[in-house]
Amino acid sequence: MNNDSMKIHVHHVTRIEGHGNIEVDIQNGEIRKVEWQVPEAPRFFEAMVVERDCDQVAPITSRICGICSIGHTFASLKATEAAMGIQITEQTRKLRELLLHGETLQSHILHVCYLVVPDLCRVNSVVPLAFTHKDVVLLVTKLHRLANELCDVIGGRTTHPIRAVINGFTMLPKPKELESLRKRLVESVEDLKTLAGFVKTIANGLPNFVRETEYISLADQKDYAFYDGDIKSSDVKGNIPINDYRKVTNEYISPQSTAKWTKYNREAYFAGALARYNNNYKQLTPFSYAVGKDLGLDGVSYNPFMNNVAQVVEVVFAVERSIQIIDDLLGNGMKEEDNSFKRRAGQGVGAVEVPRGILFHDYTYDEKGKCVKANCIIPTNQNHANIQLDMEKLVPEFKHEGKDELQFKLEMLVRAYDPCVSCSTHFMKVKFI
Amino acid sequence: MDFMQISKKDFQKFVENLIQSKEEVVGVVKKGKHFAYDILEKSEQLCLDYTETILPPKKYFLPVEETLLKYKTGVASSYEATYGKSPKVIIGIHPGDMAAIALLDKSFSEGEKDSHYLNKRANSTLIGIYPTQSFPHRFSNSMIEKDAYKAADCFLVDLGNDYGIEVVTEKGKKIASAMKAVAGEKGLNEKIAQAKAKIKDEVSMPFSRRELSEFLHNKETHAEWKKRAEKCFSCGSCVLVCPTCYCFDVKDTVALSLQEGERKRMWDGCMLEKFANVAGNHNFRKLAGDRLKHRIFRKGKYIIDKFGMAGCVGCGRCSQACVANIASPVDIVQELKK
Amino acid sequence: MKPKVAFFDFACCEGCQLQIANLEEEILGVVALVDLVEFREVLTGHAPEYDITFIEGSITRPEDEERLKDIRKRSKILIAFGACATTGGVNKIKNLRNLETVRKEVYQDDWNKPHLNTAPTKAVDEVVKVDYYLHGCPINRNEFLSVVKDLAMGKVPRIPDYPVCVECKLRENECLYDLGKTCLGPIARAGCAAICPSNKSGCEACRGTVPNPNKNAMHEVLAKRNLTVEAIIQEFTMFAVNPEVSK
Amino acid sequence: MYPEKSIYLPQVATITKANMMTKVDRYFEFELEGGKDLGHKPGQFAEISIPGIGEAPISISSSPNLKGKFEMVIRNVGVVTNALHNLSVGSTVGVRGPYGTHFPMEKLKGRDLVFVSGGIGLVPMRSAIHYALENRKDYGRIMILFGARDITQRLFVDELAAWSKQSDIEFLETVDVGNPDWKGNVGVITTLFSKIKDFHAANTTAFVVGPPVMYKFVIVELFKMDMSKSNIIVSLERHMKCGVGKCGHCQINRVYVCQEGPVFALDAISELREAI
Ligand SMILES: Cc1cc2nc3c(=O)[nH]c(=O)nc-3n(C[C@H](O)[C@H](O)[C@H](O)COP(=O)(O)OP(=O)(O)OC[C@H]3O[C@@H](n4cnc5c(N)ncnc54)[C@H](O)[C@@H]3O)c2cc1C
Ligand code: SF4
Ligand code: SF4
Ligand code: SF4
Repeated sequence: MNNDSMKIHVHHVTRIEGHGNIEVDIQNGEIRKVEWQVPEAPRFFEAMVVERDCDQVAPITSRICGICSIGHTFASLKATEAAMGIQITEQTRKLRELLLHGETLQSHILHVCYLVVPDLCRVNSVVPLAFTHKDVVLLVTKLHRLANELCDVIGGRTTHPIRAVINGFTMLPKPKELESLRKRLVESVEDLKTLAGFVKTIANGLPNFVRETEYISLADQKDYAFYDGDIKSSDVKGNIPINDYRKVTNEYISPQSTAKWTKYNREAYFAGALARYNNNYKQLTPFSYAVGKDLGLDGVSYNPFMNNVAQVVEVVFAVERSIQIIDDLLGNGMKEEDNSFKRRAGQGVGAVEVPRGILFHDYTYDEKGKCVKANCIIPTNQNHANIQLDMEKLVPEFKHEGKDELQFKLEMLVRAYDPCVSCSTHFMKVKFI
Repeated sequence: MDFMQISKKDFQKFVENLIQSKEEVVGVVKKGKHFAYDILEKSEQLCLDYTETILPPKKYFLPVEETLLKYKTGVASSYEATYGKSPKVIIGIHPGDMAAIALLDKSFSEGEKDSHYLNKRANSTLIGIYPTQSFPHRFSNSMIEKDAYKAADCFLVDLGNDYGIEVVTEKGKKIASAMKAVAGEKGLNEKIAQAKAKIKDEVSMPFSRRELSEFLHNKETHAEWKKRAEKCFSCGSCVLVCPTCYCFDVKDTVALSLQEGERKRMWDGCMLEKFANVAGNHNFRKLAGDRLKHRIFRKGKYIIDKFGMAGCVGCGRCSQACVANIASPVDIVQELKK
Repeated sequence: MKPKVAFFDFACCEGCQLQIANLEEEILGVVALVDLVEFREVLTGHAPEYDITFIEGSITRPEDEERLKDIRKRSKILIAFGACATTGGVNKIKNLRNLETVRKEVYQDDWNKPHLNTAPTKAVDEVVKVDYYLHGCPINRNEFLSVVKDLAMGKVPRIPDYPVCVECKLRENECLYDLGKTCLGPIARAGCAAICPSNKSGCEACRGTVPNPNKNAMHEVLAKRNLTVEAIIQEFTMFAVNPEVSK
Repeated sequence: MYPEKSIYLPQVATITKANMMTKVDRYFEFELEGGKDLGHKPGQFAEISIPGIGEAPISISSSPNLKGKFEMVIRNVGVVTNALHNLSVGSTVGVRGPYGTHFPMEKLKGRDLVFVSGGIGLVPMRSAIHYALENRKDYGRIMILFGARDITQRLFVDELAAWSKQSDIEFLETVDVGNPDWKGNVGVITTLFSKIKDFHAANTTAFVVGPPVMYKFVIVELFKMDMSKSNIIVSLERHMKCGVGKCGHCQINRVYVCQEGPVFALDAISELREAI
């Protein structure tokens, strides 16, 4: 096999959410083309919510992405609440944060264990692992079930939450349900240790590849930020208010692809678990930090594959934080709250950290509460440029390993970002070759 | 019938003891702004001055979904009957619901005896109570006559600080003595009768049930059915909440292994569009008006004619449950009378 | 021989496929019954022909119609999987507005570029024949399991044709109309175990309507709750289930 | 007191013969465990079930005099019937019953009998026809009228041929839609009535079983021939789940078909508007 000339064409990368293609063309050692493309059908969500009553906006935008539906719901509710000057209660805020941790758990466990681990074990899916690593698979399903049940109990459903509405919840979890959740979360800590131990045995399969970039996430004084916070960039001192999100995202048309990409201080930036980790790791709990350290993540890292390890760290963190929040909720006693609100005209931005990174929704409403304008900026979109640049650095570094191995690494790179392509395509520019 | 009495405090103590004895005790509890029968965990949950529960207590004898048989798939000799459990005691059944249980008792024991139902019935003691709260849709007084006493083991009557107890059956006697209820003072039965007489319904059926059955004769072609049906969703809410409805569907389910499974029955309703559908997509009751008519005839005529018992016990649930606001038997009869 | 099963997705949020992953341990039972040959979201692999194909998502571009027709040719049984596939789902909201306006709003100056072309959203059965429907946004996991079991046993899966109110009553919920809210339960197709009303949120008919929805009566009921005609149409078209319902 | 044996618990029967009669109708012979008799009367039905699939009410097509076995003909229309079509000889099924009312053959001794059946209606009718022929001397004239949609829909073709040759039976047959191979009558079943000669309405009992649409027309025809309601017996089909008068599906007005039917004298149901 001639490593000087090869063509890679991966049509629809598997084990990612949504459709993406990889194109590489190397002729006699000259790299002619390295491209990350997204041929997903555009879906037009921003136009779909226009003319809709504010009550319907979050349920519609939740359908942008099944995996981040909870995060989309919250970004949407926060934007609407900001536009209408609605102040949520502490109880609502806590419940939302808890539900968001549920989503982080759901998504990270799914991604790391069902989608990435098969790569590290070099099998085509999690199914064969059910036979070779049955204990681990059962452990993973148990954790994943717990994450789903957390979302069920707080949000009413694992995907597309029902109870979370403008200014509160339609229904509260029963104390008994919270107590049982808490008990199981506490028990799951042992399982997490076992799981981390297993990941450690295969973590050496993560390629050794480094490319420094800009890391963007939310940051909050009190906490490792998920639900609240300002925008933070690793290249900038001090935080940026979320209302200024457009300064950060700077959407532009890439000359090489027609996708709307984003950049801030460099050619591209990174959003997601690794960005959060790099920006906020000092706010992790000691245990979650230690788990990362054991897996080779010890402070800032420029290896995009380490995103998967950062996800494991966040799984541990989410479990610990969830237990704390439940204790708070139970300690204060839950109260039925009035979630009625007044419709009024205004514009507002909502931002949350979803599993794949920072997410912005921005709406304008008329005085009847009807949406007149919407803009959503999705993490995967923010990562496309960074994936492209990583590929451009990775291909020359690894092309000597041969076509199959290079292709495998490229697919693995895409999966490391856990891209949520269907999310991003409502304003993705698509190119067909 | 014996008359006894017990102070409300002692009654609560009795309920608490019953719960502590690890028997399954069911009573009326608050559910949001409404009420429902549920397993009691603490005696304070029990709510005896309620308006009406969302579903009637029949759910304990004819569960929403109930396994009749278990089997290994494909092996006809493996059928094995299962009989579920019912609560030991049910507390707080209104006379209408009690009369409805009497009707179900009749239907499930007449002809082929349905031991799945009857077994559960035999296991439970039923403590009724006369309502103290008005419920705008109720018209039980005009429907049930003495039927409630065919099912009740005893009835409570609110006398202020005390409950008067009408002891109906041996089981009733047993539970009254477990309560440490005392034999009534002189005049207790009059006091009970007076308290009962004070209970008035806000609506009433303009006929006795015999008259109702006769009145409905020849009303099949009345224009009202069609007119009313224009608003009907065929959603089945009116029959699903009804204490005297007992139609069911039967379904086989299997485990994921496909190796074993269960034959189950689940509540069904004649107001649903496909209820009388047969192969070839022929529907014997295709029009909503015909279904509405069937429901009212069943309640107001067929059952009365067949069993001499109330087919509708005037609980008012259907009127409450109908989103279209067309299900009230009283309204319908009033309309037919015009 | 285990039936060969494939999953394909078109325009959607992939939340329905996610429900398969959410089956947890039961997914092992499923893979014991069927041979999963194509499921891009969770496994790497392809096959030329399928016994049972699940189609997720709605059809929004001419090239997707061609892809779908090709899949249909290679599938013995084809199942529309989730609201986007069975009814068009939220993607059909787009059809209610002028398509050019929609495109301009999202893509501004680039709206007319050929690759950003979009056709009116179609449900799967507007393009190819569909054998069975698994409704819902997202689908109900138990319903999925029962369909898989039925097919594995050669049984025709039965999809509920009665309204959500039935399941809502069986769960003994307080009716939302009694709580001063509104709900499409009386005309919406059941199968979800009335999950929204059970969480005190009005049904949005994500499974479409029953075969003969009494839409006039629904209109009347909602109007009595002081909903404007515009608000009623929005209620009806959240899942754009049946645009003529709103007429 | 309880549990008494569940009324929903089937006995076991084995398929001893099976063959396709038309594209959609399959003939079955069953034997109960231990060679027991089902103990049915002509016109009754039983609930046949397959564990994991479900249960369906099916008419018993054989005469009670067929000892140690019984026959059925099952049309493939759905879940259970389809699964029954896929079972092979030797497989077992569950059987509950017999249930329902029967054709009052005892009471009809000495009378003329006219059997009018359309399509699969022949299946329940056949048990009465067999019974009458086995006790031929007990009855006067026996007239059999059978109509099928087309020649591919004819059931029990050998028996039809035999009946048509038998001198003590007046056998008339028609198909709705003709075919070059078909030499017989073409037209709906009511066209056969004019071919009956010397009809003595008062001494005749008519049996009518067929698809829902058939009843109205046949009954009008019988009335024209001076038949009274009390001498017309019908068997009606309805959606049925339990077969024992509980589930409510088969109700025609106040009547449960599984209890007071499926066999009814027409005068007993003439005030039931939903009946026909
Ligand atoms: C007294 C009686 C005698 C019968 N005798 C025969 C017979 O000899 N041969 C024969 O082939 N068929 C007979 N049938 C009809 C047979 O019972 C139905 O065709 C069968 O139940 C359909 O079951 P399935 O599971 O195959 O169809 P399904 O898949 O359940 O349904 C197909 C269609 O039939 C309807 N249906 C479902 N269950 C029933 C039911 N229990 N009764 C009627 N319709 C139903 C459904 O609504 C649907 O429209 C008889 C029915 C009755 C009531
Ligand atoms: S018909 Fe209505 S009022 Fe009568 S018993 Fe049933 S639910 Fe109650
Ligand atoms: S009468 Fe009312 S409750 Fe009953 S089916 Fe019709 S709309 Fe539903
Ligand atoms: S809440 Fe909705 S689904 Fe439930 S009964 Fe009321 S209208 Fe029907």
